[in-house]
Amino acid sequence: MKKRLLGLGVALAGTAGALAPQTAVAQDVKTGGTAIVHMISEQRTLNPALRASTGVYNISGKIVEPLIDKSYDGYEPVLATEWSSSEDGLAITVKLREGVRWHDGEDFTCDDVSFTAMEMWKPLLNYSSALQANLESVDCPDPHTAVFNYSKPMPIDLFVAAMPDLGHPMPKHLYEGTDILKSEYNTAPVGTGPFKFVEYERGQYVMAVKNEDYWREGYPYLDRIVWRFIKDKSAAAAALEAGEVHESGFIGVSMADVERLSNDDRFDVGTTGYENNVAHSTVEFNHRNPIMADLKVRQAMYHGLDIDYAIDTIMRGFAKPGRGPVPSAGGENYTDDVKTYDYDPELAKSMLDEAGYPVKDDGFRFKLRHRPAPWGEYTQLWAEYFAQAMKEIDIDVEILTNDAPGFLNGVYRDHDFDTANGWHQFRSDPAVSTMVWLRSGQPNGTPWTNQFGWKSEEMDQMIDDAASELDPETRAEMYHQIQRKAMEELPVIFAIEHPFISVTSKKLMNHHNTPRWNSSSWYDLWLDQ
Amino acid sequence: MSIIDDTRLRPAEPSRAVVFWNRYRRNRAALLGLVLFAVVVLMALTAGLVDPGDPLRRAGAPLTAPFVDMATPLGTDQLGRDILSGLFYGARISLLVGVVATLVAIAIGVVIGALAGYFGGWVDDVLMRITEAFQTIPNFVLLLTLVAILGSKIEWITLAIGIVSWTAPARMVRAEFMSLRNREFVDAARNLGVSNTSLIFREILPNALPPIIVYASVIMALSILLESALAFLGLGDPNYASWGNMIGQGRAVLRTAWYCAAIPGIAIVLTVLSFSLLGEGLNDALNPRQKQ
Amino acid sequence: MSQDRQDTAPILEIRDLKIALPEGSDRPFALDGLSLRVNPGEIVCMVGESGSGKSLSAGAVMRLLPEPHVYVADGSIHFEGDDLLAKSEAEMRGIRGNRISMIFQEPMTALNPQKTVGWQIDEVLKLHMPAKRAERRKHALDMLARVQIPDPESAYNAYPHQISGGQRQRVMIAMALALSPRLMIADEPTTALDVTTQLQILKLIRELQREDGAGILFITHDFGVVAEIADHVVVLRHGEVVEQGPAAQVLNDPRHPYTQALIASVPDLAPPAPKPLSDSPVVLKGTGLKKTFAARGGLLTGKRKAVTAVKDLSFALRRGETLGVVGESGSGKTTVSRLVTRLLEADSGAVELDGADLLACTPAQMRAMRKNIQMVFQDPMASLNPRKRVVDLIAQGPIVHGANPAEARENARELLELVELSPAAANRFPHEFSGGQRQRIGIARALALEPKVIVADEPVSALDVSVQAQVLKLLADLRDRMNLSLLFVTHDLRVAAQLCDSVIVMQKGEIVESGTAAEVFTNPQHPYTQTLMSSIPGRDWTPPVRNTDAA
Amino acid sequence: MSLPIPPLLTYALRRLVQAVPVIVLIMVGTFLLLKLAPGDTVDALVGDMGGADAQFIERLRIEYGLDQPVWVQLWRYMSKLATFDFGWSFVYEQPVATVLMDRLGTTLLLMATSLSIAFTVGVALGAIAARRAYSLTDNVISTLGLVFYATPSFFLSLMMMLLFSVKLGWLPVGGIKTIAGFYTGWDHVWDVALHLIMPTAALSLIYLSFYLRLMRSSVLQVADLDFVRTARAKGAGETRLMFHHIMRNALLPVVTLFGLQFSTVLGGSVVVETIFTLPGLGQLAYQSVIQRDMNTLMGIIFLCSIIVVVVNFLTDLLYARLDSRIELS
Repeated sequence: MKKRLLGLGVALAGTAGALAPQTAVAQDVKTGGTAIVHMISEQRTLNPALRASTGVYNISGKIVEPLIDKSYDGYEPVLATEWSSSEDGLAITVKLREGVRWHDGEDFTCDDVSFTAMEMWKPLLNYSSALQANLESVDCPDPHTAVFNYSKPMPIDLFVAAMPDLGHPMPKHLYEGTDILKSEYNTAPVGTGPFKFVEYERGQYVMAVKNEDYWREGYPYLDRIVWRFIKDKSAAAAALEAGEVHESGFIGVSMADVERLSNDDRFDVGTTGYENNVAHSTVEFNHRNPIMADLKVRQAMYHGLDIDYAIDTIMRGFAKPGRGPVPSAGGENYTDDVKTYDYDPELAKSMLDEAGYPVKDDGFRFKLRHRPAPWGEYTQLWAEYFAQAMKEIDIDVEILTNDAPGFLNGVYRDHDFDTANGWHQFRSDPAVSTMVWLRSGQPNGTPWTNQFGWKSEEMDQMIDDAASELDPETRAEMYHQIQRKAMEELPVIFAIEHPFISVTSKKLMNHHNTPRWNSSSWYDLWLDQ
Repeated sequence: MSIIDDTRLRPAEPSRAVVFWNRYRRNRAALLGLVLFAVVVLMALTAGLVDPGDPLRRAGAPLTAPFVDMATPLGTDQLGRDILSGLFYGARISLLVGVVATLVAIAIGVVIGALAGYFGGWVDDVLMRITEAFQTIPNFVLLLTLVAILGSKIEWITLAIGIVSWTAPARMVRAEFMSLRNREFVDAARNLGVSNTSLIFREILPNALPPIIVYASVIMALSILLESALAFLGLGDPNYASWGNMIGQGRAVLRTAWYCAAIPGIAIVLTVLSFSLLGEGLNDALNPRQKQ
Repeated sequence: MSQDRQDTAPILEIRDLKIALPEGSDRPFALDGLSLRVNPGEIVCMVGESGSGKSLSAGAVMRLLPEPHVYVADGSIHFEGDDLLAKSEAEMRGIRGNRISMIFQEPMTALNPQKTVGWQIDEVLKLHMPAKRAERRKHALDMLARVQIPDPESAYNAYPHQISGGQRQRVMIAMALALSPRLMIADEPTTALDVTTQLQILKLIRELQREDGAGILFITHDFGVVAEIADHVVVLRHGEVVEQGPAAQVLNDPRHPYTQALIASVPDLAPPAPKPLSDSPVVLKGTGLKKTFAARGGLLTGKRKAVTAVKDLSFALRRGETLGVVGESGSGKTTVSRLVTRLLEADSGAVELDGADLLACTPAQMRAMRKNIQMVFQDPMASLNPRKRVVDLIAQGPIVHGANPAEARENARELLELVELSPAAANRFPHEFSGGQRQRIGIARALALEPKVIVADEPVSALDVSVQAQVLKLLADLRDRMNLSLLFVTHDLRVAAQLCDSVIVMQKGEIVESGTAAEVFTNPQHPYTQTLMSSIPGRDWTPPVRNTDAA
Repeated sequence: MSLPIPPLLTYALRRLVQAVPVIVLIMVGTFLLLKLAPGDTVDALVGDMGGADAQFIERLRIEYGLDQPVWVQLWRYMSKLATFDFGWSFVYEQPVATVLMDRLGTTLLLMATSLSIAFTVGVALGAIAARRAYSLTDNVISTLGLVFYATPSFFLSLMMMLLFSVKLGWLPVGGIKTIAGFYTGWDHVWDVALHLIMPTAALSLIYLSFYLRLMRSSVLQVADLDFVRTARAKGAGETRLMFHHIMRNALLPVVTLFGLQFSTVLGGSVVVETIFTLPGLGQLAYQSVIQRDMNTLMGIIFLCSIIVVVVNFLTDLLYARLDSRIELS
């Protein structure tokens, strides 16, 4: 498929920046105007120091800035200006930008960083609480220097890689002495970003206006940003076409509409700007079931899946086959030198026969109870394709559909399933994301962790070692090993790797120019009208 | 005998079925409804014959338009499943959901309505409070809640639809019972020494049935609509080809492959229409108050 | 006299009127060749049993037939010389209510429940009288006064449900006469009323008509009413006129066998000679029966007011005796029939059947006792379960009480013969029978349990007079043959006089008079009984000696 | 007829007293029902967040009081509800009362407009169809009514959106107002009206047929009654018959349906609100179910019960106003 190659070429070849879709570089920048952005779901909180999710960043990233952001040229100083690690890796020193003021006029200082790190990042922020588990204190030798003290070595690469998502300081003077979880500022954030929060109309929109006092001189260009909540993907596509919305990210419209709008010259459609946000569509096994615990069966099932067909039909070509827990967007930590499983139903059948599961009188070898994650269109289709494909190799699949809490309970707490599927996001570094899939010993009931009853001490050791390795090259090699082992033993099938897709009106200029663009501050975004 | 003798019998009338049919067929729309209904039933019965095999299997290239490939005359959906086959098997599911949910709703409704209407007094008060409670909760919200609890298996969905649909028949049965329980034939039977249970189920219920049968067609239609709305929200049972599921998934490709949603959509419209027309025909035939 | 009739210019003249029925009806023409004339100041009574087509003739004159299914196929209708059938709908609207007006049978349903009496009278005036509002109001009030409504002002503002049945019919008459029409058609205007009210209304119609000199076409099934009011009588049967002539002649010297049979069916007011019953044992005895109903109150108050239906009623029924319970509507007579059969629970009192108190029985005991006391109901349509075959209806009782089903069905067929129905009826459903036949089935059902007492609640009041006579005769025969005791509830004094040995007269839940039928009918003591007796329509007319042809 | 105030008040009070057990029944029933559902709001929250660690999850459960036995939770909830405290929404991080009040206006507006349109148009068309029963007009009206009734609401909504928003560009795709339009005064009213056209049409077209069919049969039935014959015999024309004699009587069963239908329409608005992104109670209810936002869902159901009770009260009054046989004193 032509489009697929093109889209992926941009997204996955790693040569990002150069091919960024906007062509208006030569045009004169126009200031003013309102950009309207589609959000598929409502946000409970807008505080990025309490909730690490792209939905939160998509809005609050414009209002609250992180210490460090990521650009196609590497890491970009935002509220931090420089950073360094001690030799032993136990202390990380961050210089803070001077002359930055919160939206309410107070100065931004190290106190804010220290407060946020100790009161929010470490105890309250999902994913970060694991990352910062060894954080002892944050010292402030002067108002614009913060020293992070760890009890165990913290790789600076990991620290920096985590900061764009997990490093948003919040104003201490507004939170101190209050119940942080119930603070009114969680849904009306005060930050240092280019846009100031105005209002959050539940079920309708969030609005932010230009911060006249922004530290980047002459920015932002836009007067206003509005995030509109449209649950229904078809309605969102219609809104885009009607010009009521300028951008829809994170595959906010159906794949069919993505494909259709990519042929519409009013829109830029692509995966650029998501290099930091790639997801895997998976097949998960319950290894407590002796059939699923049989490696041969899992391998046979992998052979029974026509991944290319699924990519073409379900993902419309905007994806590529998965190669283990690290996606190709994972940079140096990624390798494609792993065992692969081609589509070969005959081979699959004979492997199943060998494994001791011949076809029985009812026409099937065995029956699987499959739980699909209710994350909408393509997880659903992927589940149905899985069932379809398994039937071709004589495995009966019963799909058990539940809503999100029902699904999470069924798989992650009650372990009441044989197979499951969903998609899972890779967050720039394997240590803070996909490793929880493989590491055993996660408490029962923790979603998106290894609740599959799969335990490999060897793997656990490899994961722990990689997490505290300070040398980038060694670390990368360790992750390649993990990847190879995961593809050998198939605790989970990382079947398809797909970046997110945005549909953007060509009226928006300077869009998708960073690898986590939808989460970034959009200070240079402008509207051509 | 005398010129005003009253004991001579009139000529025997044709059987009930014949009378019923004669009344029914006077309504041409109802006949159309019957034909449509027959087609749906036929589709459900012949699903396995016309297109053997699993309607969920891959039958051809994904998103083939109708009338292009004769192997899949009505085209295929995103996963290459045959729409024609889905339509036939879907008829089975829709009918099943419609009939079973209706039976559940009518069964609950008849028991509650009959007890309330027959006994009156505090029994009526208690049962009517419960009915009101069910009626007050928006039924679709209750349905969503039940499906959230029970999961999206077709059996549970059907049961849940039945559970949210019983209040109207209950009220109807109650009203019928309240008017029938004082009719003289009930008094006559009671006066013969017939027990309460027999009075309720043998004497009154058969006479209360015609409006219930008519209303059953309404519940049947509503059940199919409810199932499709659930499927539209992604809460259908994916293990079966149902029209609702087909629309729910087809709407993602509505703009490029309209037929994926439109064909099952039209099937639903026609089926629901057939139930409604059938209901009106039954109404005319069973309650011949409105003539012509 | 008939010579005179032909000389004056008639108000209404109908010639050879044929009204066609839709295809598939039991006969092609509802009316087949009706000819009649109504002269000024004359009351022409059209008499016939149900299905004779008498009401459709009124519809034809008003041009209010349910066309196109039922329509005038042939003939002519001239009103004051104008051909009504040639009038346009607009012209007819100008005539209706204005020059021809109409009164209907059911005063409750014939008035719009949502409009005040005044509004409804005013509507006629507004439609046909170019007058100011105040003027119309005055006229309406005058009319209400003319029909002798006690308080015209408050009646004017009342809704139909707030006034009594008799007053509603007066309102209808006020409405009909408001514009002094030349012709008034009265379709069974007193059938739904109690006898005392009926007589008042008949008198009123008579008086008002005398004053206005209008012609009246009066449709009725009741020869008593005919005797009361008619100048000229037309007898209809199955859409054909069998006989017409001056009232005196038709009533006292009917020529046509059908008329003769009909008139012979009218029970006369001479009660039978009292039977010697004092020796017979008492089979059914009621003492101190009391029943109060909680009537539903207003929407807003929700309070229920109590209505006493029966207070402190006692009676005794001896073996072989027929005890009549007579009274007007609301007298509590029907409640009595349901209290003694325990279809209604009495508030207090006792009903002893052969010495056992029914009211003290447990439900199970009561079910067993029921075979001793059976009931025949009023409404032949409603009292048979329409979903059951006749044989099952009759055999149901014995089967419930433990009889062998096959035998019970066999007996049922025999009972059918006993009530003079062909055994072929056994496998039919109730709707395939006429009203009288259904009542026979009801009697057979009651007899199937070989009861000691039969309670008959208005068993013939829904039947045509000829059928009524036959059913009464059957009942009397069976009673005499089987030595049954009969508690006979009726509003019809003529029926009571014909069948009962003793009579209880009830008013407002209380017995005002009781005694043998002969005593009560010939020499009523209580003023209410006297009023009742003097209100019987046609009480001064004694039907000519029964013809042999009458059943 | 004017309504004397004191009996009206006592009636209102009596209805209120009658409604209390029903509402308590509903609330307890719903609470226990929801507790049967697999997973709780913390699961949903963690799902939304894209995952969290175990201590974090445990902390949230304690925070939300979900570690207590069901009976304790129920007792706490009901005693708070008795003081009209709906609790805190953990999904919206706001008091439930605030969340509900934000949405109530939209839903009431949508309900009121669609039901009144469905009612008036349905009644008018039903009356017309009945007056010309079995004619071409009747057939066209009845068939169209049935077709709309048979069309799933989402199908109708999507088709309308496709036609009017995307193809023709006449109407906005969704939402309740033009965001960042900052309209005030009549411009705002016009803007909201434009946004409500399609959702209202979708809802009312579906429910219209109920009224249409009921009105049609009701008119046919009333037209056969004696008093209509009386009016005809008085010389009244067809129009007069319809307006003065048939309509008011024929409306009675339709008014009853109106009261009964309110909660159904509220349920039906879930789908329509979802498609048209209307911030109303229907959509909120759906979201609350799948997010296990107990307090919010309970609040919605409580609010619905109150609305239904009030609407039924009003329809009773309307009924009493229409039907002179019902005594008001």
